Amino acid sequence: MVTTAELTTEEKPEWCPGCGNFIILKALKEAIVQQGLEPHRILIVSGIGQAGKTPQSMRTFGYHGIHGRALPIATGARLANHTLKIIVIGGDGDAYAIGMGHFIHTMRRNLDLTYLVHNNQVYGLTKGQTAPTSIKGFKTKSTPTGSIEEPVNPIALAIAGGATFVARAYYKQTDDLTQLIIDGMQHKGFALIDIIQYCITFNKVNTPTWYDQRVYKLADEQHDPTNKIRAFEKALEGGERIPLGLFYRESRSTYEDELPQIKDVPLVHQPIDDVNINALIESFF
Amino acid sequence: MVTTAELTTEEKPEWCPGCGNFIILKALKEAIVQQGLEPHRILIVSGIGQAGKTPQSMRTFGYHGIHGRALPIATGARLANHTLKIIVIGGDGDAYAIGMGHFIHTMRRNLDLTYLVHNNQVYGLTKGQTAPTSIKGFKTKSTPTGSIEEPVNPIALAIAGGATFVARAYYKQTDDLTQLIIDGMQHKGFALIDIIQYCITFNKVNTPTWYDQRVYKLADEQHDPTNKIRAFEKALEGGERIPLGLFYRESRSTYEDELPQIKDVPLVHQPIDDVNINALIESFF
Amino acid sequence: MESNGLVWSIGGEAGDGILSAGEAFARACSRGGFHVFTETDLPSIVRGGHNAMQIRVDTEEIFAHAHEIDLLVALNKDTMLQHVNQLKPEGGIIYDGDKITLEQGDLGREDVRLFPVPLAGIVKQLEGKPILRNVVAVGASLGLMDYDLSLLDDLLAMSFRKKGETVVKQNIDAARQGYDYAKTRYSDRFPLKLRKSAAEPRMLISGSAAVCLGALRAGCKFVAAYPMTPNTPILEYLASKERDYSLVVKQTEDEIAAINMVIGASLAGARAMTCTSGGGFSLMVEGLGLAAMTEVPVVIIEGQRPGPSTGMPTRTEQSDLKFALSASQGEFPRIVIAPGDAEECFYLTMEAFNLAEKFQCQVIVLVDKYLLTSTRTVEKLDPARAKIERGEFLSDAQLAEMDEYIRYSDTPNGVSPRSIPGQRDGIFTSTSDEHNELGHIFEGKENRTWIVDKRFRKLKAAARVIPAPELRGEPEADLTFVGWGSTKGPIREAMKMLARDGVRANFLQLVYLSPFPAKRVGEILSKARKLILVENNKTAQLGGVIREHTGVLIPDRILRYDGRPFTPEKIHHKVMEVL
Amino acid sequence: MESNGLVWSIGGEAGDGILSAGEAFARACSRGGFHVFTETDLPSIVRGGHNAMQIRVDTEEIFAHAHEIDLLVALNKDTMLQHVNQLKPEGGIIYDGDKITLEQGDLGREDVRLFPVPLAGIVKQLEGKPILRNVVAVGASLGLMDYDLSLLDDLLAMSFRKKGETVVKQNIDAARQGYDYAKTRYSDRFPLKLRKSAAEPRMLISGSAAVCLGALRAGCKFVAAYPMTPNTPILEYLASKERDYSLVVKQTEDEIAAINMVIGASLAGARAMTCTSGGGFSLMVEGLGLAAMTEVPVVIIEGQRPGPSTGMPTRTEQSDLKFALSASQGEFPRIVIAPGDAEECFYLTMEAFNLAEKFQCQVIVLVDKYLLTSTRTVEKLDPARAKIERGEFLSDAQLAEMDEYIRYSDTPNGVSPRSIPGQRDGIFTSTSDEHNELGHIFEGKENRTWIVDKRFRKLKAAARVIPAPELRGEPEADLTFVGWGSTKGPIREAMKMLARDGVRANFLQLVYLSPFPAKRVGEILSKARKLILVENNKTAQLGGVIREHTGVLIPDRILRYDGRPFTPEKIHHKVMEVL
Ligand SMILES: Cc1ncc(C[n+]2csc(CCOP(=O)(O)OP(=O)(O)O)c2C)c(N)n1
Ligand SMILES: Cc1ncc(C[n+]2csc(CCOP(=O)(O)OP(=O)(O)O)c2C)c(N)n1
Ligand code: SF4
Ligand code: SF4
Ligand SMILES: [Mg+2]
Ligand SMILES: [Mg+2]
Repeated sequence: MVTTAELTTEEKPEWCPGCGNFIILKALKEAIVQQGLEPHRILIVSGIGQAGKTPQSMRTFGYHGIHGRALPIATGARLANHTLKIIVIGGDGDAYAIGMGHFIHTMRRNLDLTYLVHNNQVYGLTKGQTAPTSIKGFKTKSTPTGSIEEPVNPIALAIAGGATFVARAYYKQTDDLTQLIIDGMQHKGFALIDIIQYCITFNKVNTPTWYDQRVYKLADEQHDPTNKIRAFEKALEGGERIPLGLFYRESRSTYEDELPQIKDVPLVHQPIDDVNINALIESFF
Repeated sequence: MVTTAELTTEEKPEWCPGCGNFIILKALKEAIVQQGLEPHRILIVSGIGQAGKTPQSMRTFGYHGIHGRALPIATGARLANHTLKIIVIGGDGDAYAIGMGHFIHTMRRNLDLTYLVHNNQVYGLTKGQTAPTSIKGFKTKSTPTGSIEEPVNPIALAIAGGATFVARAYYKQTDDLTQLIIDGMQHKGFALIDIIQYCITFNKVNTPTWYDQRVYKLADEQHDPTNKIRAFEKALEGGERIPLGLFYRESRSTYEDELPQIKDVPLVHQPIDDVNINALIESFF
Repeated sequence: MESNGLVWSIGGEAGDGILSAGEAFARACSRGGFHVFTETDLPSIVRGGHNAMQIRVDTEEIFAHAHEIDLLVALNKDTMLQHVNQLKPEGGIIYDGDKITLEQGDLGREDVRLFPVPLAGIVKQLEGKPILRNVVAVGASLGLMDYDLSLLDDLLAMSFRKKGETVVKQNIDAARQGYDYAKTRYSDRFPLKLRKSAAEPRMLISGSAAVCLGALRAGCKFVAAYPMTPNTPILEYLASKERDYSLVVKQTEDEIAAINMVIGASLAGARAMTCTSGGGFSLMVEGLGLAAMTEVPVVIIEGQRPGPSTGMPTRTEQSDLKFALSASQGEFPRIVIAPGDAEECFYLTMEAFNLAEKFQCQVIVLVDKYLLTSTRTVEKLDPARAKIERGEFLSDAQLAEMDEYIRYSDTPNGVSPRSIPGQRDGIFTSTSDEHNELGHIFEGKENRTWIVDKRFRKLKAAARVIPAPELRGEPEADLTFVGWGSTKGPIREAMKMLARDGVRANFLQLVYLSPFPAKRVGEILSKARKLILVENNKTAQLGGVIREHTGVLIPDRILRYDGRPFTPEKIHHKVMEVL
Repeated sequence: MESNGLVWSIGGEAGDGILSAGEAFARACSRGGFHVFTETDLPSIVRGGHNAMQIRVDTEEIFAHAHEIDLLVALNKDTMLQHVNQLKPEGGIIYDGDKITLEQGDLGREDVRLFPVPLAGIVKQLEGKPILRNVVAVGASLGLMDYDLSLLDDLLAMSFRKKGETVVKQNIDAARQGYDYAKTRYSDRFPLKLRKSAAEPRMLISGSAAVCLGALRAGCKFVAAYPMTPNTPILEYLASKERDYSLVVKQTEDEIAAINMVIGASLAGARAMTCTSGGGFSLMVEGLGLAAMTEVPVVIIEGQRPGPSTGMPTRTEQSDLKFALSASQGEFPRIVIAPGDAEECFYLTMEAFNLAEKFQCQVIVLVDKYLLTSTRTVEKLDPARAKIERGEFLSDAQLAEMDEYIRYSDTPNGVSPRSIPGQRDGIFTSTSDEHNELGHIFEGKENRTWIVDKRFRKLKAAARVIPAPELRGEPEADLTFVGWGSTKGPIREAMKMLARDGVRANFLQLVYLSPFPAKRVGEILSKARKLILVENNKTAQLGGVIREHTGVLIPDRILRYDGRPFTPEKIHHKVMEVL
């Protein structure tokens, strides 16, 4: 059985002390340990941003790609080898600004991927600009008089977009976070876990205190995660009451399931050294 | 008062005989005529695709841009001159595949734009590939064994994404279509009108007969378009019953409203021949 | 003008079945042992608009379409008017005399021979759909030239098998009636005859199909692409082989997703590629750099068309060379290959996969509309010539023996042996940030210099295995053509014409544009008597690249940038002006 | 080693306030009439990691940072160890002696002078936050060099005004205590003194701020951008001026949206620009071609950093030249400008807007991290030198007089007069497809050739108004430096050093890279005795461009691609090797 220590590289994550990412990283490792997964069967694909640095400090396969494109990279890897467990990581800008198109399209395909979005409602790596999840009026150097855009609602979009597992976690509630990651990874299909993450350096508004006053658990309210309309209704909550936990879950066949050509052997293990194309050649006579 | 004839250029649209686009074009002209708008105050921005050719056959200002980017182009034009009436046109691939990211972000900004998406559930211009709105099992040369993706639901996404006017029209019900275009253009904020359009050449499944058996009017069912949850519920309908009309409407201040710098004069008419930057220069001493 | 070969052309409205008629004619000829070249001319419209297709048939090997035609099939009057001036003296026109009424004078030429055939009338009598006119017309053409009709019958039987016997019969009858009508009435007035030769049937293939066969033979397992002319046929052909050849072909939401999926699949160890045109390639540029930084092999088929921007989607141009050579921020090695004909499309696509994996680099295969959509009879493609070389993958056993697997280990040729996700002892992390040999972000100065150099060493290593360019044609020549890509065919034809004029020409075709074979090119150019650069673009991009690498300026340039491919005649004509 | 000037450096952890301390020191000097150059050295990390900043101060004009330093302020031990070898003989180090204990031997140098100052102690006593140590250190530095402390006091008062009087006082006290501590104890052991000169205060500005001022002065009304180092400061500065200068600054969802919004705004008639780095520019490439095809003016500020891909986000490189010159499919004219210092950033950004509108083309301003973030004292920028020229806009009256407005009308210089949406008689349609003069899709051959030529004529016209490159320095020189962009400063400094060695050098700075001034460059190069190419990249991209256009190969190259800018010393040293 792998231990947390074995999952850890010598590279210390280059985050500010007090950054919520440390706790998410811990929860992720914990989730892997609890599932007894083998590190070499795991691939973590991430985008660019503070959150994106995660694979650098984990001893699994890791690919730290470019800003906004983690999902298509993960999709390609998954289709080439669907025996891998693939976890995808991004920040809110990465996932919901530049990555929005892929976000919606990957969800409707229902590939078996687990997407962790570290949502700190700000651009961390580039030193504090407004993010698509920043609340209205949020002031940063790029919106010095306050943001005038309605923030994106990733939960609502995921439900509308066809995701089959949609959850929100709060980095401070580490056990719940760990459990949601486990559930997401066990879910057969695309799982979105939007994780409220504290950026101690650039987000002076949505602090843990701010959140502590607002969050509540869906589980405490007997929310039925199979009801899409109720899930959407819950997703629209915000402002003063912020629900946590599983909003929506649906069971639908995955993209991989629909591909007979990979039913028995993943693409990557199919032999290619002497593909017979004689029949094709004949077809041009 | 402008007439339909005056709105028409000598360029005949290069569409197949029987293509639904002809009727949508007619409805659009009709909507402009009925509103008594002046052609030179209108800018039509479109993407690439069959639908995107629309501005070529209209005598208003027109910009036929690139695939998937009509919304940002329109956004720029609108912010530079918010006295223009701007209509944006795209196909389903243009709007919901390659353009998905801009689609979601433009909606949440609530710029005063009217977006007409000619949804024929197929790629027309490139001769018949699967579109993001193609139904599961839809066979084309790019998915010869049938599409295995859940189609995007543009209405649900628009509601979740923050659009303030969300409607579906059917090209055959031309009066309703015309009225919806008028309502969308009169609406202060972003209006999406997803228009079912028949592609006679490449879509042999979702034909007018197919639709005639399925469509019904929301108005006939006393749907309340101010109720977001109900609107979402209606948006999830599909398959055997397809609602038409206004799903959702909300009144929220527009992006333009929030910019004091363009309150009196649009950017394009502000003088620039001798901008005084002396104070800035001094600030570097 | 009698010879066992001719140039046949068919034109009509989009929707008239020009392409299927042309293909049937071409295949009937290639099956009869002829050499064939076909070229289509289509606007960017689904219906309406003028479509045309030219089929050139010969007993000698041919490499390009021609400017002049012998026999024109006009399914509408517009076609007659548009193409009449392309007819050779005393060429013929088959058309529907009942529908198109015209005086000889309307055509502005006295010499052409008119062969009216009641196309619609025959179709009506057979109770066929209007599109069937095209088959009647092909039949009539064969009748006129006394060709073996059974070759066409076989093709029709095969094509329409799925639609049932009645349809097959209708088609065969249509062809026969056209054949008989023309043969009995006009055969003696049209001197050009085609006689089925004893030669074996020939392979007739387009550049695009050849690319697909190359990819399949190379073991490509994953294709992600977004439709874009002229590359959609590649996506579609490969999609149709998904199950039989066990690969996944994914139509993506856009080209950005396509290149990034390919990167993901290749990272996971599968051979993967994308195909696109310049506009889509523009969107792939960022992904290209990602692949380069993380050393993930990628194959991109880039089918050029006239730009900038949407440009002329269904036309041809060679205007993305410099873009392909320098696309994406920063500096990294890349391999750029420009096949010149269908055979090269096959062998070089195959080779692209080998090079990508052997050097863990990105290979761009630059093709264009003309090359992809024109078809040509070729020497039967030989899969055995196309061997798989996957470069350095570490086995589980090799990895188990290592203390620590070092993804970007230092090696003499810059290639660091790979592991793939799933290998127990091959765990690594990779990042688009600059990194150390372990793949960890690292900004040290010495490390940076070292790893940039390491990446560039791969290009040197690739240069050592890539074949040097050769002069084709007479070693001692009066003039040397210099070109790349699809101008190869027209240049070779022009060389034949020049030979007839007594001008000895040879041809330097640049196939590998990066790494650029500067030394060899410099040698060849410096020895040439007269250089003529031929490019299907405005700015003579290859000319610029050659001068950058060799210092040699080629002042004589034959350039064309109106969206059409060169005809051999045009090149020949321009050369005669220059000489 | 006494002189009225010195090189001062400060280092510590990210979060230690290195930048604000450095800026305060620099400004205190520029206000005292000194010439100043500052350069920062930061990793791509928000906190932790080593930050450093160098301020060079002189009574003579200076153009670059230096390799060697006179006085180091070390806020942690790591800084001492990392920078000790950069110290000139007998240079000094200010550090917190209470916190950092070390023997002279630890530093491996005997000659450096240690000036321990109880930074934390003073802060503690003032009940300040730990970050205040930086102010104490700056104060101590000024004390050591006997400078006028009131200059610093004024700055602190201004900077902290918003935070209230207590904070201001705390800062001023901190500076004073550091000043007194160092002055009384060490002043006689540190020979370098700065005496406030009679000269006026000087303007101290970064390349990035100069770009912003140029854009504002040019009447830029719309900016759309996505944050990306090193261009984020441009976005942020302009955002802070949105209201005062009445422009709209939009942070977009990505760079694709940014370029397309800019196109929309410019189409509507507003001057518009975007700023990005290579990665974002990669995503803008398709939009660039759209603007070109539809002839919409666009200004793009491209701030280079080491690539490929994410590369080294906070470092510098000049590796996107060829990419900028050939980005996007197809062929079209573009203007590429590379300012070399802050003044040029101002005047050329301003000019970029003029050229974009006058030639209805796309202007790429190529800058880099070094140029954007280093600051320099400059001759006060003169807005009057930067005049607005908007090119051909048709007035309502002019349009009313026309029979029909023809958007892409044929003109001798290729520029077709514009109308904008809203003008009653100026209605037109524009398309990214190839089109006729009215802007309607059209695929005709002659039309295509004509309109490609029309677009390219604009480049010729632009070439006529663009200033030719000039040789800077001695007309008769032993060697001629050739370079572009931010190497200008280090090269100019190196020339001073060479002059001291008796080597006469001059410098050909290429400012306009497209249209390329081939003739003039060829002339200059052919006359030079010895050419030395200096580029901050691996592949000598300018060298390639020069050879392509002039045939001249420059074999002597000083290249650097470790992510750091050249120091003058490095260039000087390399030159001496070559000579
Ligand atoms: C194409 C591109 N554009 C911009 C950037 C610069 N960039 C890096 S990370 C980032 C956003 C960071 O915010 P987020 O995704 O929320 O991640 P966080 O740092 O907050 O975890 C940006 C804009 C980039 N790397 N690539
Ligand atoms: C970047 C880019 N990729 C691909 C294309 C090719 N292309 C043109 S239109 C189109 C899709 C057409 O489908 P849709 O948007 O539904 O419009 P329709 O033709 O059905 O109206 C595609 C893929 C392009 N022009 N640009
Ligand atoms: S800037 Fe914010 S998100 Fe980034 S490491 Fe620091 S606290 Fe975390
Ligand atoms: S292909 Fe379809 S969408 Fe395009 S014009 Fe024809 S019918 Fe209309
Ligand atoms: Mg964030
Ligand atoms: Mg469509």
